[in-house]
This record gives sequence, C-alpha cells and structure tokens, in this order.
Amino acid sequence: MILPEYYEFCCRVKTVAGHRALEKISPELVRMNAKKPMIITDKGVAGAGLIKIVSSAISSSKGGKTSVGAVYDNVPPDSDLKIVQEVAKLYRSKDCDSIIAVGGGSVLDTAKGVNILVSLGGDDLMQYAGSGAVKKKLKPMIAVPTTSGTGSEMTLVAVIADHERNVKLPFVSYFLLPDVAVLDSRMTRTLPPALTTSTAIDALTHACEAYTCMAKNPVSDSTALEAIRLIAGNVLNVVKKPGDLEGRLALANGSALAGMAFSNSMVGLVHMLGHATGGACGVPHGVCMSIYLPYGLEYNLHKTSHLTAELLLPLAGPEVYAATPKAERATKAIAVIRKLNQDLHEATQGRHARFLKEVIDRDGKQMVPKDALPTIANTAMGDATQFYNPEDLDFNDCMMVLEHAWEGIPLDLKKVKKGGKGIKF
Amino acid sequence: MQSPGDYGFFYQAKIMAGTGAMANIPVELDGFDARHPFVLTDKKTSDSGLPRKFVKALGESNTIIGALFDDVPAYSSVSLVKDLAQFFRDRGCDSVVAIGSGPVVDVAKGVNMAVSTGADVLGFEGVNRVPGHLKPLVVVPTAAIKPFDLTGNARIDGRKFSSAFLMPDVIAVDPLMVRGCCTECVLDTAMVSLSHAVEAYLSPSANPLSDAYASMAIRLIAEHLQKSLKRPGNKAASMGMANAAVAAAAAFDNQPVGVVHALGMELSLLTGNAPGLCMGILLPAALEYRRQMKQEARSELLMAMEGFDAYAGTPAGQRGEKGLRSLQLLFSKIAVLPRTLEELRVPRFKADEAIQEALKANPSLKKQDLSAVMGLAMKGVQ
Amino acid sequence: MMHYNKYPEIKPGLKLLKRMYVVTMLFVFGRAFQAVSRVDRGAKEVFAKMPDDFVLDFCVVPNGPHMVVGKDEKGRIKYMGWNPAGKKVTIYMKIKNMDAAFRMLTFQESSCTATSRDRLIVDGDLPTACGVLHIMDLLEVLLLPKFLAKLGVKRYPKWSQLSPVRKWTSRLLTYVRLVA
Amino acid sequence: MQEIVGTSNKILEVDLSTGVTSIGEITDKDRRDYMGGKGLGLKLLYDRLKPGVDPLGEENIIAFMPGVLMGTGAPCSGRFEAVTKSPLTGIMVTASCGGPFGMALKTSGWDALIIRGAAKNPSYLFIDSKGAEIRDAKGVWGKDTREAQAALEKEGASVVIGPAGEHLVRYANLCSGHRFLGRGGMGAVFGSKNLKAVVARGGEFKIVPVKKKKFDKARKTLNRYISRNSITSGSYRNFGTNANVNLSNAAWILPVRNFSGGSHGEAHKISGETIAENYNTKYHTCKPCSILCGHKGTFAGKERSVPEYETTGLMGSNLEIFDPVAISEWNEICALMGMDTISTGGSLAWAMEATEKGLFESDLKFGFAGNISQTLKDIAYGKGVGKELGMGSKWLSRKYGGENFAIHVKGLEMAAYDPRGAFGQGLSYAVANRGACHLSTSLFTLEAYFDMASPKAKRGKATMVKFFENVYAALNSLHICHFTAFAVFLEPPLVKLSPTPVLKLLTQNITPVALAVMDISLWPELWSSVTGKRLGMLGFKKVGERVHVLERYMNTREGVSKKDDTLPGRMLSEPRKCDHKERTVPLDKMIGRYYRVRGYDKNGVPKDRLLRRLGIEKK
Repeated sequence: MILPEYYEFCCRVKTVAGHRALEKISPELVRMNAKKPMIITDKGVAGAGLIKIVSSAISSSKGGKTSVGAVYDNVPPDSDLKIVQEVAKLYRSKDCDSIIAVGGGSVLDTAKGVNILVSLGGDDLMQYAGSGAVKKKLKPMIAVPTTSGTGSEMTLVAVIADHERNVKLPFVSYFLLPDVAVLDSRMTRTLPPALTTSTAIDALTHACEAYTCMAKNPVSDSTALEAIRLIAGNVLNVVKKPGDLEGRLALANGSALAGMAFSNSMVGLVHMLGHATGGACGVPHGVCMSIYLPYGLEYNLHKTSHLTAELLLPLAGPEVYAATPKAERATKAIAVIRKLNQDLHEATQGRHARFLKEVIDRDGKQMVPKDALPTIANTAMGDATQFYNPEDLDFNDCMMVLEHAWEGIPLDLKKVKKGGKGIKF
Repeated sequence: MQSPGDYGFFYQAKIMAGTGAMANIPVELDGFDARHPFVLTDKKTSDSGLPRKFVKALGESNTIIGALFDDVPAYSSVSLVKDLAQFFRDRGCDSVVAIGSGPVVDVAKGVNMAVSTGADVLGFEGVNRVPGHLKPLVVVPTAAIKPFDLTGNARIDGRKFSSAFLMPDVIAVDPLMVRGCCTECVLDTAMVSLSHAVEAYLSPSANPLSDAYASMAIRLIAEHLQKSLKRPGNKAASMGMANAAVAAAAAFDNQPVGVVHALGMELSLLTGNAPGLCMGILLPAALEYRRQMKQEARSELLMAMEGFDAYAGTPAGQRGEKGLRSLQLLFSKIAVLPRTLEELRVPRFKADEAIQEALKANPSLKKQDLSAVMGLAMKGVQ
Repeated sequence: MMHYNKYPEIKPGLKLLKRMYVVTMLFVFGRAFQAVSRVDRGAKEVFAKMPDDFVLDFCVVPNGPHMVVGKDEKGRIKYMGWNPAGKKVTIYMKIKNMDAAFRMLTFQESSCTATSRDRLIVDGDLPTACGVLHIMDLLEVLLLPKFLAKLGVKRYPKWSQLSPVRKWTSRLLTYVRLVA
Repeated sequence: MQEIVGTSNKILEVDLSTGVTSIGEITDKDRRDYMGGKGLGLKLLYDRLKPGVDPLGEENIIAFMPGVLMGTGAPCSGRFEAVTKSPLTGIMVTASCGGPFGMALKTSGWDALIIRGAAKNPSYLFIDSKGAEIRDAKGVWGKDTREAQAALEKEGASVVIGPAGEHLVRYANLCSGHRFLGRGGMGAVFGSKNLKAVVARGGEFKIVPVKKKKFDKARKTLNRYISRNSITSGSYRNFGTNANVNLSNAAWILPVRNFSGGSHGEAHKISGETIAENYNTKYHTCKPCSILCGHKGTFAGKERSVPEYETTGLMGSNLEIFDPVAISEWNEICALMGMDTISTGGSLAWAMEATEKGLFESDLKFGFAGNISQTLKDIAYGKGVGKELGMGSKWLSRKYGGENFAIHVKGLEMAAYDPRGAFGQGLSYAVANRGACHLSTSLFTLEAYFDMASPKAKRGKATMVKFFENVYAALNSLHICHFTAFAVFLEPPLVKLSPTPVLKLLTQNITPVALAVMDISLWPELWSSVTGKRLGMLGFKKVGERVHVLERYMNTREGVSKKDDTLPGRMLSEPRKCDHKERTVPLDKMIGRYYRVRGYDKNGVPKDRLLRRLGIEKK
C-alpha cells in the first residue's frame, strides 16, 4: 500500500445507508438537537413523489419528535442568489431549525447557501464567498441524493451563480458539508436507465481517477477500490432490472465511497476534459465521464500502469485478474471499461453514449460537433484538475485525446508525450 | 461482498499524515476560527522532546499556545479535567491539542467537554450524552497511539464517555512524532490496531465504509509490522503503523465492540498488562474459535493480508481459510509476543473476572463466546 | 491547585533563515513574472487570457511574505512588490505554512506535488490560477538549469515542444530583464 | 516436659476439604537456605502452591511459621509468620505477629502449619503435639475477635478472624491475643476456607538452643544494645510507634488528606507524646519483648490499645481527623472486627476524596468523624456502601475511577509515610514484594528521621533498598522483631562513634561500601547458636536475598512485572503544598538501576543467572 509523503483525508459527513435509511433521518435530527427540518428540492424530485416518502418517513418516527417545517420544491437547475434568499426567507418564516436537501448538485448547492444565510444571519451571501470564509458550525443539514453518482453530498464546495452580475461564486469550507448523507434505495429506484448508467459510470470514474492520480492516499485507495467493485459488479444488472433494490443500494454505496475518495484525492484528465465538455457543449457530466475514462487511463499509462493494472481486480474480479499476465493487466483494465461501456450501450438501446460523436440531446441533435473540440481543449486548459493528473497536458495533448475520443478509437500511445520520471507520491 | 443492509458510518476527523503535518495545524485551527490552543501532553512525551518539535513546527504562524501542560498523569481524572478547564478559561484558549495517547487524549476530550459546555463532565458519562458540537480538538499521535484514542470515546476516571462529538476534528500524524521508542510499545499499538481492524472486518454488520478503513489498517500492518518491530525508529514503518491506527479507529468506531476488544480491555485493566499484549493473544484465539464454529472467514481478508496477486491466485473456495492462515502466520512471526495468557501469567480467576466485566460492559456479547475464546487464549492455539 | 506559572504561554518562534530564503525567491519570481511576460511567446499567450483586473497575491499564510503581481492599466504584467495592502487583489494563492513554502521554493516539491499535497490554497478564479501555475512551470524551465527544473515540473519539455532557440532567447532575455 | 533442641523441623499439613492431616519434615537444606519464618514459609508454598489459583479458592494455602528463636528467650523473638496468597493483591503476602498463638504452635512441637482446602461448614482447627483436629465452629462463628478468643481460651492460644474475615473483606486480618497478622487480607483467606480459628494447645515442649553459651552471649549483647538505643529504649518504649508522628510531620512525610499534604498544624494532637501525657498509657506488648513499644491507655474512661502510628496516620491525619479518642475507638472496632487499619484507612480516605469529587456516593467526608464507626462495622459485615469499601481501594478505583488518588501499590494500601518526602522509601514501596509496604526496608527512618541519607537524592537508593530488603527478609525468616534493627545497626561502636554528617556522606556516596561494613553479626550469631548450623554475616544476607528473590519470582509467576512496580499517580505527578520545590518521586530514574542492582531483567523478572546463583529451582 502506497503511503505518500504527505496526504490529507477528511470526510465529515455521516453516511446512513440502507433500504430504510430515510427512517433514520429523524433520530439523526434529534441527535443534533433539531426538530423542524425544511426540505429543499426541485420539481423533478417532487414530481416523482419522492418528497412524500421522505416527509412521511420523518413524521412517522417513533415519539413524533420531528416534523417537516416547510418544503421548497422549486429549485431550478441553475440556481442563483435570489433563490437562496427566497428559500432562506421561507425557512425563517416557518421557524425551521435544520435543512434536508433532496436531489442533485443544484439543490445541494442551494441548500448550502441557505444554510450559510440562516445560520450566520443576514441576506448577503457575498461576504462568505471564497475559501475558508465560513468558520462556524452551521445548522444541521442532511443530504438525500436522488442520483447515485455525483458524490456532491461529500464535497465541501458550493457554487452559486449571481445572474445579475453574471459571476459564479464559489464557497469552500468544511462547514458547508452536510452533517448526514442518507442513501436510500427507494430514492434511486425510479431513475431511468440512461441516467443510472451515466451516474454510475460517473462514480466509477471518480474512483478510478482517485486511485491513479497524484493526490491518492491510502484511505482514498481503499474507498476507491471498494467503490469500483460495487459499481462494476452491479451497474449492468441494475440497468437490466431497474427494480433491483440490492443493486440500487450497492450503486448508492459505491457512489458514496467514490465521492469520499475523489473529494480527498482529487481527479485528473478525465474530469479536466469532462468539465470542459460540459461547459462548452452542455453535455451532462456523467456522459462525459463514461466517454473519457478509458482515454484518461490510457494517456497516463506510462506513469501509472502499475496502478491501472490493480484496477483490473475490482473491475473484472479475481479470476480475470489472475488469468491476465502482469504486463497486460493495465490494458486489460481499460479494455474492461470499454467493454462495460459497450454493454451498457447495448443494454440501454444506444442511449448510453460510447464516443463523443454519439452524444445526442433530446431532439436527437449531435451535441459535440467536431469543430467544437478546440474550444473544449481551450476551456480544459483552465481547469484545475490538470494538476492532479500524473502527466502534464498542453493544448495539443488535449486535442489529441479529444480527437480519439470523438471518433471512438483507442488512444495511439505513441502520440503521448512522455517526460520526467515516475510520479512521487 | 457481504450484503451491507442498513448501516451508518461516521468518522469526522480530518486526517493529515506525513511530513509537515504539524505545520498545517494553524491553518486547520484558523478554519475553526481558533488561534489559541490549549496543549496537553504527559511527562514522558515531554521528556523525549516531542512537544518542542510541535512548538517549532508552529513557528511563523499566528497561533499562540495558551499553555503547554505536560503533567497529565497515567490516569485521567475528573478533578484534573476541572482544574485544566479553569486554566483553559483563564488563559482565554479556544481549542484543544493533545500530543500523545491514552490519558492525554482522554483528558483533552474531558477538558473540551468542560469548556465547551461549561458543565460538570460527570454529567456526560454514558452514550450520546454530550449535548452538541465542542471546540476544535486536534490530536497529534505519538507512537503509543491507540485507535481508541482517535474515536468518539473517552475514559476518564474509569468512566466511559461515548459520543460522536468527542471525535477529534483533526489528526496530525507527523513522522517527527510517531517514531517508535521500543519494540514493546510498537507491539502494543500494532496489536490493538490489528484486533480492532480484524474484528471490524469480520463483524457481521461490516459495511463498505468500515471495510475500506479496516482493510487499509490490516494491509498497512501486514506490510509494516515486521520492520517496525525490528527497527522501531524507522520512519516509513512508524508512519505505516500510525496510519494503521487511525484507519483502525475509523473502522472500530463504526462497528459494535467485538470479543477481543472487550476481553482485552478488561484483562488489561485487571492485570495491568498492555492492552496490545492481551489482544495479541486473544485475537488468534478468537480466529481459531471462529474456525471451530465453522464461521466463514471473509475471502477479502486474504487480499488485505497478502495483496492482490495472492488473492486472485488462490481458488475462490480457499481464500477465506488462507487469509486466516496468513494472519496466524503473521502472529507466529512475532517473537516478542507471548503465545498464551498463561505465559503472560494471567491467572484463571482473573480471566473469569474479565469475562464477567466484559459482559457487564457489553451486554450484547454472548457469554459462551467469551468463555470459549478466553479458554483458547489461556492455553494457546496450536 | 494548578501552578499556572509553570506552564507559560508560548509564542512559537520565527524561522528566520527559511523566511529570508522565501523572501528572496519570491522577489526573484515576481521580477521574473514581469520579465517573462515581455519576452516569451507562450507566456504572453497565457497572460493575454487573464482578466484585465488581474492582481495575484502569492503568499505564505498568515504573515507573508507576499508577492504581488498584476496587470497595470495598460494591461502589462507588473511586479507590484511585497505588500498587498491597498491593492485590489483578485486571486490569492496561499501556501499553508513557511515549511511548505520553503520545500516548494527549494524544488523539493514541485508545484503540482504541493497542490496534490494540499499545501496550496487558491482563492479566486480557477482558470487564472491554472495560468499562473503554467507560468511558474515555464519560469522554472527557463530560469533553472535542466537538472533542477526537472525536479520542479512534471514533464520537462522536449525540443518539439519548446525549441532550443525559443528557450535560450527567452532564458537570456528574462535574466537580463530580471537583473536590470 | 519434652525438649526440642534447636528446631523440631516438623511440618503439620491439614487439608480442610478432606480432613486429612499429614506430617512432614523440613529438610536440612531448606533450613539452611531459608532459615525459618517468612523464608521457609515461602519455600514451602513454592513447593505446594500452583501459580494462578484464586486466593479465595479452595486451592489457596496458608502457612503458619513460628520463628526459630521463638521459645528460646531471645529478646523480641515472640513472633510468628504467616504466608499465603493475598486476596487483596493476588500475589504472595507474608505477615508477622507477636500474639500467643506462635508460641503455642511452636511448643506443641510444630515448626510449620500448612492449611489447604476449605471446610464445608464453619470450623476451627485444634492442634496439639499429636496433630490436628477439625472442629465445628458453630459456637464461635460470628463472634468478634475478642469473644472468639475468649471462647476458645480453654483449648489453647488461638489465631482467629472477626466478622470482617467471615464476610471476606479483602483486607480482613488474623488476630492472636491483641496482636495481628495485619496486611494482605489473610482473614478473608480464613473466611473463604470456612475457618474461624486455629487453636494450639502449646506448652508441651520446651525449646533449648544448641549452643547455650554462645546464645547467652549474643542475647546479652542484643539486650544491652536495645537498652542503650534511644529509640528502642526511649521514644518507642515511652510513646510507642506514635513517636513517629512528630518526626514524620517535621519531615513532611505524614499522610494528610489522602496523601495530598505532608504535614499538618494539628498533628501534635495525635502524637505519641501527647497520647502518653493525656491517656495514662501502660505497656501492652508481645511476649517476650525487651523494647515494649505496645501500649494501652484509658480513652474516654475505657481501656483500649493505643493505636499504632500507621493507624494514627491512616485513620487520623489522612482523614484529617486529629482526635486520639476517636482514633482509638476505630482502632478498637477494627481490632474486634479483624480488619487491617492501614487498608481500612486508605480505603476510607479514597472514598472521602472520591465522594468529594463526585465519583462515588457515600456520606464520608474529610474531617468528619461522626459516621466512621458505623462505616467500619458496615465494612466488616458487608452492608451497604461497606460491601464495596471492603474490596480495597484498587478495586474501588477501577470501578469508580480516581486511580490517581487510590493510594496503593499492587493493591496494598500505602503505609503512613509519604514517599514524596523520602525518595528511597518511594522506590522501596514500588518494588516491595507485598505492595506498598513500609516494612520491606523502612528506609524512611534513615532518610527522614536520622538524616543518614538524603531523602531527596536518587543516588545510592537502589543499593540501599536492596540491602535493607535483604536484611529485613532475613530478619523475618529468623524471626525477630524489626525494631531490633535500630539497636543492631546504630549501636555497634563504628556507627555509634561516627558523627551523623560523616555517616550521611558515606552512605550517600559510597553506599555499597558503607553498607558492607555495617556490623549486623548479632543476628546470625543468634541463629547459629540456636540451631547449631554455622552462618556468617554474608550468609545471613544471602539468605535474605534468596528469600526476597524467591518471593519476587513467585510474584512474577502471578503476573507481576515492571508495570506493577509503580507508585500511585499522586506520588508521581502531584506535588504537595508543603513542599515549595514541588517535588514528586522520580521513580523512573531509580527503578532501572534497582533492577540492575538486583539482577532482574528489564521487565523486573529475576534473571536465570540470579536464580541459579541463589539456588532457586525454576518452576
């Protein structure tokens, strides 16, 4: 096990998981001296009837110590300051004392913003922007993710847009972390297959990158391996049998583990390109991840082949691992990921994209035209995750990877510029 | 993979491990709006010059050490906690740093309870009695660190305090501080960590998160124990063992107390032997008992013990067995570890008393299991 | 009763030698930033992408030293000295402590390694911060002999990426401007 | 009357479970190697007692060993030893007593009585020259020590337990006459064996020394020394051991408020001098005795024994109570109930402090005398809070916390000398075989009373402790009263004529030499003249070493090691107000040296080489 010269690991979030995990929300609130939570969510979640399950689980607790104080179910996908202020106002008027965020990234970011306002007072979120500006414990907050992938319930960052001035305000502080993340299989049961696959592969990417990038550490390694095993072993089954609650829970667990791993060890090339593609062409994050993952591993192969080789075990199981000669394990691992993408592609009747050129929006239009690649590469050069990637990248390198990924052909390893020694952890 | 079912997992401590870890403490404290730590340690640590290294590492920061109290005795006591809490307030401190292990950390947690709530700590005895978040607590482990210290438990004046709020906020594992002083001390820590990790790993309620930490601890110990015992001062090995202790703490804190821990702690209290020695004898016995009871050993144990190649290279049916054997082999290689409780001179009647006490402290355990494991440990496992 | 006097308040000391070294290096780096922005093609490209109000404070927390670099009214990169007071800093890059700064500036840890070891806190626009780190890598390549620079960067550029002509002209000109 | 010349060498062994009695013989080798008393008793147990048995179980064995000098008329020789495994500490305990039972046992013709097993019903043991008989104790069970002895008086002299022993109070003692086998809870061992008493008829044999002339000479010299020494014929004879109160108070080693202070302004109220003045004291001693330290007096109109210094210290100043009448009353209760006053006082003090700190619930309070009598009875009868107090302070502190101020070593409560004022005594407490025992070296006398060694120095203390441990172990095997040591050490011309500062310089700086030239030949002379076996001064010290190491080795078989050789947390980390230099015992620095001097390994276990040299067969 590699012990780096120095590492940090922190996961202040309590994880509660299971088929009936929602019922634990109430005792958790009581533990934190809260009685009257406010639920923050978006239309999609509310529309799927998930809020009903959550609120009944909270209210039906023994002794009736907790009850839902208010529900705000109108968080838009690109939430901003105004929404935060609006929700905070509702929170105050209903005298709530804690927050439950049900949903994905946008809901969670909004909830974090609301928590800052209602805990620290005032209406001005600006003064808390930046890293480390929030220095006090905030109100109890519980996150209930409805997709298994983003891992945003484990991150200490919140990004909230100010549409008036057209800026995105980052908030970074350990106190922004939710106190508890509740993973309940009921919350992801109704997720459509395409979304299931992309979020699952998103989590898989987190884990794979956490294991192979610069800031890896023993804790993130352990969690990443566990995550890969859970996801790789279950995703196909769940897509084929959407009602498989055990599988759903395994995916949720895997994504929580992956979230723990990557929020501490950071990620590299795959996310660098992924963020850029999302930013430039609006491709959903999960889709980008599943496309770029094999390329990211391939690009770094000359520096991290020993680590990539180890991924084969959780990805494909011990039999395949033992049967593969040592030197070929890394490439085999990448092949297994490609095969997984292919299988998912088939299982979802083509909705799971394998290559960039396959990515289509709701109207069936290609989302990433080939001439968008330079824009993507340019955006990527401004993404901080590149520093965690074991190998350096410049604009040309990005273009080279993007072109391969667009066409869907494996990377030509000869084109990768190699330099420097192996990485030191 | 075992089916995890419903579970909860919580380990809030931020782990900072490696070169320069202590130098980062001021930044972490600043994140809590704290600049005035109250530092606790004991004479032994103080004599070895470690607190000086800590002070030096804090150089060039705005942090002012309110007081460096280096007289924590071998037993943590409520009255000391009271006195120190007053001291803490008089100096206007805002956070607690514990350098060391055992009573130092216990007292630090006690002081933190007292100064954060302003109440008598005795009122918080028991499970989940601490009312809310406390002031930031930083633990700087030394070689003698036990996983127990890094959990949400404290033992003051023989009373047990257990609450998630007692968990340290930051653990700074610095190679300057964790170098072992002697084989006995290394063995003690290693055996406690290993017992906690293995028990958490083999627990029926193991979940993926506790597994991740437990397997990390086992793997680090399997890799570093021999070297560490041979050369207690070796940096890499010491860091391996200290990291293992932290990981074992995370796993241990999220799993119910197992037979080895329960018996080991009581035996240690009753006979004064180091807990590591007791657990080091009890663990092989507990594994043997599992085998006798035909309880399946988890195959992943082999992976944690010997790595990927050995795991994958072993046929599926034999992995569990081989993992156990590997663990037993690890034990048999430790020359300084007594093999039986008789060798450790634990009289039978004390062993019986320990079983009674363990049952009293952990009513969920079964008496027949405890007696059987103790019986095997008395005579040793062949 | 506790004898308070036995446990005095301790103010951790200074690390003067380390501080002096870091001050010097930051001064050199600051000047070099300014110099390289005028002479190197690649650097110019990077700087061009940065916003017009760009002012960077590269510092060791909490008590400095600082290195303030930014764009002046004409949009040229300028070393603005060691004092951030009164300047509208748009991006902070903070090294967590003096030891880490020393380790980084003595090239025991490359900037990437330092980042992945959480020694660096970036507060501000991330793409700009990436640009700054790119320039730092470039500076290391230009200012330092190859054997040292190799320690500092992930991938020492080959001929194809950085032609010897550009490397040596930039290197010379930067040095000239730095000293002058 | 039949005569025994020297020693009878006969062992009487009784198994209470089966009722079988057997007679054995002490071998000549054992006699030479271990003399008698404590040493021989330990050796007999070493041959018989398996390690790891429950002290309160059937398998435990208790041995009574009358001294070799007993019955010969040697000064201060009226003492016998008992050896067993202590329920308080779980390790070996030896105790000595000046009661009449010893003489009766010896003059019944037995040099050792070994009792094992456990009787089914309350019983007592009757012994005469023919052997032993287990008799029904229905009539005496439940009686206090005085009533029980009175009831058995017509059968002979007895050693009995009081209610405390019957209720298994862990520090219950054995009583014979008005003297006690005080420490380590031998009474509970009796209680666990359903044994109320052992009665010996006595008077069947007469003991004569082998070399009468030589014996008379030695006896006379010793008597002369005793009558010349200012302690044995002065302060102890006049004021009893309570003469120590003022000395201890001046030297800051008097326990005050559970050992949180070392001296007290009111200490003079309980000093031997004050008591002698106010309470009409008279001699009340062991027989035969030439020192006469035991006294009785009239307290509040009742005649009671004058409490010994340990009782005064632990149940007086240590509880912050300075009322001699009250202390004498509690001393009386402890005597009747059959409880060790040191451990009782230590446990009470712990309870008071723990109550004060909120760790323990009781109505005991420092300085409050009102409820102590009742509490003592509750302890003896195992009622209410007394049931737990009767387990001793180690057990209590493990259950309720407060380990720092549980003043015991290895479970045995500390005697009334605070080691923070005498570091050598501190080392001695930590390594003493039976626990925090003041009698293993009594180094406090040299350090704090006579100023013959610097109390706050570390140097030389390991050697001193070893030397005195050996000497006292030999004394206890001889068996002669400890206090003869004052006379034997201080009265020979060399010491007598040297000025104290010179002696101090020598003992402190060339400790081994200074100790080697001490003339203690009187004791071996007494022994060889009685038994007819040759023994020199060196041989005498070697027997002491053998006895001490054997006991240590037996204890290591019960799990004792370095971890147990420590002092209460308070002694190591809490300075006292009276000491402005805030000293605590630097034990860590002395103990390693002690192990080296002793020939123990780093963990405190006797090395094989040492055992071979002393002829102790490893088991």
